[in-house]
Amino acid sequence: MPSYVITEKCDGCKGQDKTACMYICPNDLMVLDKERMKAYNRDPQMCWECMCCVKICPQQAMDVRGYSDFVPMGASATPLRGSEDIMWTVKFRDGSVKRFKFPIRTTPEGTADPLGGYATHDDLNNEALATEPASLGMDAVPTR
Amino acid sequence: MPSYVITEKCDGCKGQDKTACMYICPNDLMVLDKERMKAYNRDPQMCWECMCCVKICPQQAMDVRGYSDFVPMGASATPLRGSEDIMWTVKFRDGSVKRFKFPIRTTPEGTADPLGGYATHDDLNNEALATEPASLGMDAVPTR
Amino acid sequence: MANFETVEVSTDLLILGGGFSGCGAATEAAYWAKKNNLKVTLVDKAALDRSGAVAMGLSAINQYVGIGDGDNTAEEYVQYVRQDLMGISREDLVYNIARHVDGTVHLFEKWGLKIWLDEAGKYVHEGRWQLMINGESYKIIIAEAAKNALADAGGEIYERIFIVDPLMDGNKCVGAVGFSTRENQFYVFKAKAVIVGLGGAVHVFRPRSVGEGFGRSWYPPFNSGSSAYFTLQAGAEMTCQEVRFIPVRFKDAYGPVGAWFLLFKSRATSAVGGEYMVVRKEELNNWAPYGLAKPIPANLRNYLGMLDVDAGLGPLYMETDEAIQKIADEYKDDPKAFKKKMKELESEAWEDFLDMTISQAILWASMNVYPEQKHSEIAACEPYFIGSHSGASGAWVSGPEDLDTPYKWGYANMTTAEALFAIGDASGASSHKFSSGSHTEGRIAAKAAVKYIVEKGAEPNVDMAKVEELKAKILAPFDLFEQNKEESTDVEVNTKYIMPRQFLHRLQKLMDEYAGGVTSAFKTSKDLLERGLELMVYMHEDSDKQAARDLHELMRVWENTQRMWIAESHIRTMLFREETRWPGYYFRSDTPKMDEENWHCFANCRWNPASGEWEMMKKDVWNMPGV
Amino acid sequence: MANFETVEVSTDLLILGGGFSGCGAATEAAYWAKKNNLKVTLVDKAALDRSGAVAMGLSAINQYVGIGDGDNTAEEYVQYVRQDLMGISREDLVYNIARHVDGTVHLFEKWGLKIWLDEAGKYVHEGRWQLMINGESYKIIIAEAAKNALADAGGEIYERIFIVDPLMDGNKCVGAVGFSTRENQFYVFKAKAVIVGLGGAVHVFRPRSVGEGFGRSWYPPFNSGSSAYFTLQAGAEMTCQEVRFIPVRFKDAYGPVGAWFLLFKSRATSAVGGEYMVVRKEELNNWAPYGLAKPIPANLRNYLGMLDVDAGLGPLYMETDEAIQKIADEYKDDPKAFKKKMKELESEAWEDFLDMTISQAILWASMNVYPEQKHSEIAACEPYFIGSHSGASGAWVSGPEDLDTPYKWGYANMTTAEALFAIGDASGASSHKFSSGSHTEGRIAAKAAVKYIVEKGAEPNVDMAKVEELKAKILAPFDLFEQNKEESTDVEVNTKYIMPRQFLHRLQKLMDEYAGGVTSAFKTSKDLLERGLELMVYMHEDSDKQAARDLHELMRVWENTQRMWIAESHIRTMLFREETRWPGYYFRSDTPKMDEENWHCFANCRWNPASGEWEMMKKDVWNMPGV
Ligand SMILES: Cc1cc2c(cc1C)N(S(=O)(=O)O)[C@@H]1C(=O)NC(=O)N=C1N2C[C@H](O)[C@H](O)[C@H](O)COP(=O)(O)OP(=O)(O)OC[C@H]1O[C@@H](n2cnc3c(N)ncnc32)[C@H](O)[C@@H]1O
Ligand SMILES: Cc1cc2c(cc1C)N(S(=O)(=O)O)[C@@H]1C(=O)NC(=O)N=C1N2C[C@H](O)[C@H](O)[C@H](O)COP(=O)(O)OP(=O)(O)OC[C@H]1O[C@@H](n2cnc3c(N)ncnc32)[C@H](O)[C@@H]1O
Ligand SMILES: Nc1ncnc2c1ncn2[C@@H]1O[C@H](COP(=O)(O)O)[C@@H](O)[C@H]1O
Ligand SMILES: Nc1ncnc2c1ncn2[C@@H]1O[C@H](COP(=O)(O)O)[C@@H](O)[C@H]1O
Ligand SMILES: Nc1ncnc2c1ncn2[C@@H]1O[C@H](COP(=O)(O)O)[C@@H](O)[C@H]1O
Ligand code: SF4
Ligand code: SF4
Ligand code: SF4
Ligand code: SF4
Ligand code: NA
Repeated sequence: MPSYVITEKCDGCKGQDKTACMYICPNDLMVLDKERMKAYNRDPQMCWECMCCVKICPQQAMDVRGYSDFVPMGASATPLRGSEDIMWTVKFRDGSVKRFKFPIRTTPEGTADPLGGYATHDDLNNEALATEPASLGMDAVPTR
Repeated sequence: MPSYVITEKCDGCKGQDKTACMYICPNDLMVLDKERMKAYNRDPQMCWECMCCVKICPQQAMDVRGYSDFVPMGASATPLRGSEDIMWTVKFRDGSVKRFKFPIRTTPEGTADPLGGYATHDDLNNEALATEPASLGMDAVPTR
Repeated sequence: MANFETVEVSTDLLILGGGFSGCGAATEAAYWAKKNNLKVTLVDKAALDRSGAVAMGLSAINQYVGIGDGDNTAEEYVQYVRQDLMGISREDLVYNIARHVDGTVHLFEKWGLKIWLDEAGKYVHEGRWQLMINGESYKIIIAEAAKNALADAGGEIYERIFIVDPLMDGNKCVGAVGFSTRENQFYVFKAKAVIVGLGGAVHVFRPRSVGEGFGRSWYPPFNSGSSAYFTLQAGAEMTCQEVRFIPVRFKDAYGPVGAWFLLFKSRATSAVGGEYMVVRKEELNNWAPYGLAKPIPANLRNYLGMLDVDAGLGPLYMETDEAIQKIADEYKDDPKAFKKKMKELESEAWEDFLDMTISQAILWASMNVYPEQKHSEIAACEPYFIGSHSGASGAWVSGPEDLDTPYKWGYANMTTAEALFAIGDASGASSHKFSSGSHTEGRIAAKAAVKYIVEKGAEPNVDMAKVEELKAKILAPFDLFEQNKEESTDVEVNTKYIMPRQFLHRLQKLMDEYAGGVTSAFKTSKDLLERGLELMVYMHEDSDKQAARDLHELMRVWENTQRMWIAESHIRTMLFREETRWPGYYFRSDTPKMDEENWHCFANCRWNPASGEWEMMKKDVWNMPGV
Repeated sequence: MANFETVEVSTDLLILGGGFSGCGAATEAAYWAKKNNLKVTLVDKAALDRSGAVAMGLSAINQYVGIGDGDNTAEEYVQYVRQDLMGISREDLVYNIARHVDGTVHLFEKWGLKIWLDEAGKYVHEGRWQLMINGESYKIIIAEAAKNALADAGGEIYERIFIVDPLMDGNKCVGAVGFSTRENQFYVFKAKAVIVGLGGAVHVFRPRSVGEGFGRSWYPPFNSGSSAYFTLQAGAEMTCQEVRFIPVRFKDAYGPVGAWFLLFKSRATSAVGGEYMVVRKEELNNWAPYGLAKPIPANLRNYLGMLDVDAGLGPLYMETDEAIQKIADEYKDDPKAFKKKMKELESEAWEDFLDMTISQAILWASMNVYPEQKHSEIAACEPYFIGSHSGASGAWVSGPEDLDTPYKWGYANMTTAEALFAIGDASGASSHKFSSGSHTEGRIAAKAAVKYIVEKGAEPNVDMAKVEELKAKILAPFDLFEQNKEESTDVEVNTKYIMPRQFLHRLQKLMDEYAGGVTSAFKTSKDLLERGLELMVYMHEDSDKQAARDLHELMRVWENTQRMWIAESHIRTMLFREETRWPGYYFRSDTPKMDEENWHCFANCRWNPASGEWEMMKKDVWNMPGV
């Protein structure tokens, strides 16, 4: 694939100045065409197909199609990402379909505690990082 | 290079339906933009740089610039084709210039006589072509 | 279906392609047609003045035998070609061209081509068979004669018509179909005989430069395999589809080396300084007898250099400075003559590029290369299909009538499909024709085709239902695009179709990696070829999914499909021939040796239109008695 | 000059890059900054949620030592890395990361990363050091902790700012400059200490796919060499710039093989069926002692496969069907358990792709590959620069303070430029950090940087004239475009400038052909490298001729220039090291053997900002006593 935008489904994120796909693409490929109020991938040749854009699109208006220079036509792998799981629908060239569901995280979004509830210390001069040795599951940082 | 059109110099062949560059390109690359009345190369990646377009342009409005993926910038080889000779100006990256002049034909344009003035015959059944054996400079076509 | 007017053209003799061979055919056909009240029609996708491989010009005529002057005999040319092609050539065809080619060159000279003459007024030779010319307008001159001949005989020329498929009446060719690249017109040509001279195939393999330099192939990108596709679709037998050609050229811009080797007597060396033709002489014993005679076959010259590159001894260099110095040395006592000679040599060196590979001149200028001061890199190009040069792929054609050979089933140069003739790159196993020989072969075929028409020519019986079917197939890429382009916000990324450039990349990657392209160091094997065929099946299916936005893209679509067909015939024939005979063109790692006992023969193939199956077959090599 | 607002940001600690190492740095820095009333500022060109190499997710944590559980010791990890890198690693750095990494992994788990547990509640291992995870949201989770930490400490995050150059005060780094990819703003960051975590480098070499698949690199195309460029411009010493990484992956889509080798115990074989690791075992003797211990170093595993490919035994295959069958056989008496196991294995196999290389799943689906029925091709990818994986390129940094080594001139992970720290792919010779170790290294560097600021941190002394100079240089591509775009009727074909994609093709072609890329079968030599440097001179000059139409293209321009600098350091270091030590990564044909006597050392380089000269130097390898 590179990614592509399904014309019918894209609503340009309702014309917010920052669309979800533009916001997320690690390679800065997605652009909103303000006239049409539709997004597009400005450089499919540079697309890594990480699907970050596909997963985040609120309209499910994005998908990918196999790289034309080595992927035979007709297959797809489409994600549906929830708050705890991601569901995948894999369509084969021969028409058969596989579905998979995988967990994505064990905690509610946004709740990651940087210190993980581990005991901390404030000695800037030893080798122990903030949550160490607790987070190591040892009573001291190994040294020699 | 691929070929390119010098915006200032191109007059779109005065808007004739067939421009000289479109007429001549063996790879069908040159197109006239009717709005701007300027020609352009529609697919530089497919350009062989034969310079047929450059040589025929009545305005000297075409040139080529070295293929960007292996030709360092700044050099050029520009032809000026007359009825008997062609003159080349080769500019080096280091600024030096070489000029060459080569003959292109020994007869006036259009005068080529298909039979070259050689004696002909009309026997469809032997091995001798129309102007043979005369054009061979022998008295018979070799056989075994 | 896209709304295209259908234009019907009826003629007696249809010549497809107005390149070097096609112009030869037209010039000769006009003469015989006029005598026999026949109509000749020539079709080309471009403008005859600059169409085909010689668009840019050439700096040498590579086939001149000089029989009249007693310099060489046609038999000696047969020996030369036999040798250069590792024993596999149609000696009857080579002989036939060789005995006529001098006349062609003499005509060229009359028409206005400037062939270099020495003080004695004799042709200046680049090599034994090669003549130096001022060839910038070579194609214009040859086209002029063809046009004048057709005008005089009331023939017709159709330019900017792209030919796709043959029209068949059983095993007989009765015409061709194509489309205009200028207007929405579908063309149907009906004829009593058809001559195919649509050139060779380029861009089947991935080129060394993949960016803007994609188009810088040695042979032109506008030779797209139309000939092979046409004869394959006609069900005609093909030969030597495994015998690709790989020239060694100045690196990247692919400037010619012939003059440097033959005229300047330059050495080619590895980076460590050894001349690979000398250092690796021993290797030539493995390819006896061909490796041991002179000139050493082009593929073996390539191979010795490739062995250096594989061994990490690259880059390879053409020692231009050394060569020019050597020549200059002869004048060391005469500074004035020296200066004059240097000026002369410099101009010859640059003209060699400016007449046939202008970008090499630009590349040298861009790197401040002064050949007398600094050597330049050379490299093997990607593979090409060019039966007229040192390759051999093409249609299997009937031989000359006056020779007693096993190769006579029809008129000279008629393929195994009746009324269908092949010339130049379109005809196989008659290598080393080059420009002059291709033109000559066109002349030979033209006379034979007229003879065929006079003796057997019947009104073409064209199945118009089939024509409609072909029209629908050929124009389908427009509908595919129009009906699906709205799916995504980028018309080039679509699940329902593939754009021609994308398809071309897919084909080239497959050939490069599985069929012995540059990335594979020109090596392949049974396993690689079979895997390539597996992937080719998907590609073949997807080829119908190519889309086009305009007439130019429609041409690109069909050029790709033509390339795909020659690619498949190439893979199948390399698979069929279980030996390595042309190392330097390709090396089959699983069968690394030459096998004279089992494979001193032609490997022919045919795609059977009725069954859709490929048929592979061996054919004997006939050697000219006493030669 | 293009009209850009200049935005000045002053901070105490500047973290460049919010990938895995940068997020580690931010999380740790926030804690110590808050304690010491310092301000932390993080800058990234993308959105932290999905920025960097882990954007897509990962299916394994590749560094977990398990010291607490007594599974392994940090010293054993040092042995593993020493071995895998053919003896050349900074054992102090490797040890430092190893002793801290378990804590990082435990934090990941707390934050919400799902690490597989067995029935006994212990981590499921893919290999000795590798843990299986459900890692689709791996980066989102790690970024979340970093953001929460910064928010709590009053830190700031700037996204969509592309960092180009360092700001220097003599040999001390006092900040960085870059530009917004969203608005016309030029950014000037002033800081007391700077941590560089801008990732590795991809697209320095030509990828195997050159069409639409150009972007399908194994490591992401958005790792463009920003780290190496930044530290080189700062005049910092670099190490192991010759130690590129080449992974073997499923062909074309580059799906991961780790799970197949380690979890499914799959064999990799040539087309003729032999397992090259077994068939070519003898070859390993030439690379003793490293070739003889287990695990066999990644480069040697590559090399044995490459020998098969060079010998024409390709394609190489991962025997997935055989592997799954073997596992299934264990259940042959229990059909129910068998069905269950198969379902489980199938889902694991597909998740491995869907979590980290989705296009491999699409490629399998497009070829109707059912891994339990059919093997799949594997191949060596093009070379990458990734000091955190099995490569080693990066900055030469100061070691941990509690170890007695010759590598201590500053604070942990400080480069030879004062106040400039390097982490993750940006720091060299501490391979096999992967995601967890890179995050850990960020944490280590963050604490050290805060300590540096507390002890020595002075107000940054920024030369604003130099800033203006940098602004003019960085924005020049806009003016070049605007002032010349009218020259021709195609803005992309111009004699005054070159477009970024064109420049990238030029760089990749040079590296591919002269520096041991795919086309060169990963072989190079003194002569090839020196010729490459000749051409690099022209390219370097022409790099100033890159033009940009918009902010996105301006980013592409500077990514290219960054790649060009890492490319030059790579060529120079391969030239400097006159041996072959990492066959399978690159092979120097003119020095084909390993030379422990002269080259059991680091090859370091430095670009001297004052003189513009490159300095090459050897540095001793320190081995951990008794390890
Ligand atoms: C490109 C090139 C070619 C040569 C050389 C160097 C270089 C850089 N060298 S050196 O290496 O040794 O240097 C030779 C040299 O110096 N001396 C020499 O005599 N010949 C050389 N050639 C070889 C000859 O040119 C070659 O043998 C002949 O041209 C072959 O003649 P022919 O087989 O007719 O091919 P063509 O390309 O000339 O003509 C093909 C025509 O068909 C048209 N066409 C193609 N597809 C079509 C379609 N689908 N529909 C309609 N028309 C459709 C084309 O427009 C063209 O007119
Ligand atoms: C892509 C990939 C990566 C891995 C793997 C497979 C695949 C397919 N494998 S497996 O092969 O073994 O399968 C590993 C695996 O399974 N397990 C594992 O632990 N690690 C693996 N990695 C390696 C790790 O991902 C890697 O070691 C770390 O990510 C390295 O961290 P770091 O050095 O921080 O790099 P980064 O890419 O994460 O972050 C870089 C950041 O910098 C930003 N950036 C870059 N340039 C910038 C600029 N000029 N201005 C501003 N910002 C600018 C980026 O946006 C990014 O945020
Ligand atoms: N080294 C050589 N020895 C013999 N013939 C050559 C050599 N190089 C080129 N030729 C011939 O010279 C002509 C032009 O060569 P090339 O430029 O390689 O196509 C062709 O007829 C070649 O067969
Ligand atoms: N065959 C192997 N033997 C030992 N370790 C391996 C093997 N293959 C991969 N690895 C390791 O497994 C992890 C993932 O490997 P890779 O997928 O090659 O990046 C890395 O830590 C590799 O070093
Ligand atoms: N990259 C590889 N390719 C093919 N086989 C491998 C590879 N790495 C390891 N093996 C084989 O996998 C098994 C485990 O390898 P290792 O993990 O290196 O000990 C051994 O049988 C190796 O021969
Ligand atoms: S995120 Fe989806 S809906 Fe929003 S602009 Fe992008 S494609 Fe359109
Ligand atoms: S797939 Fe990834 S790289 Fe491609 S556009 Fe979407 S987010 Fe960007
Ligand atoms: S031939 Fe010259 S003047 Fe005429 S359209 Fe082409 S570029 Fe313009
Ligand atoms: S240089 Fe030749 S191929 Fe290129 S546009 Fe001009 S005529 Fe066409
Ligand atoms: Na190769």
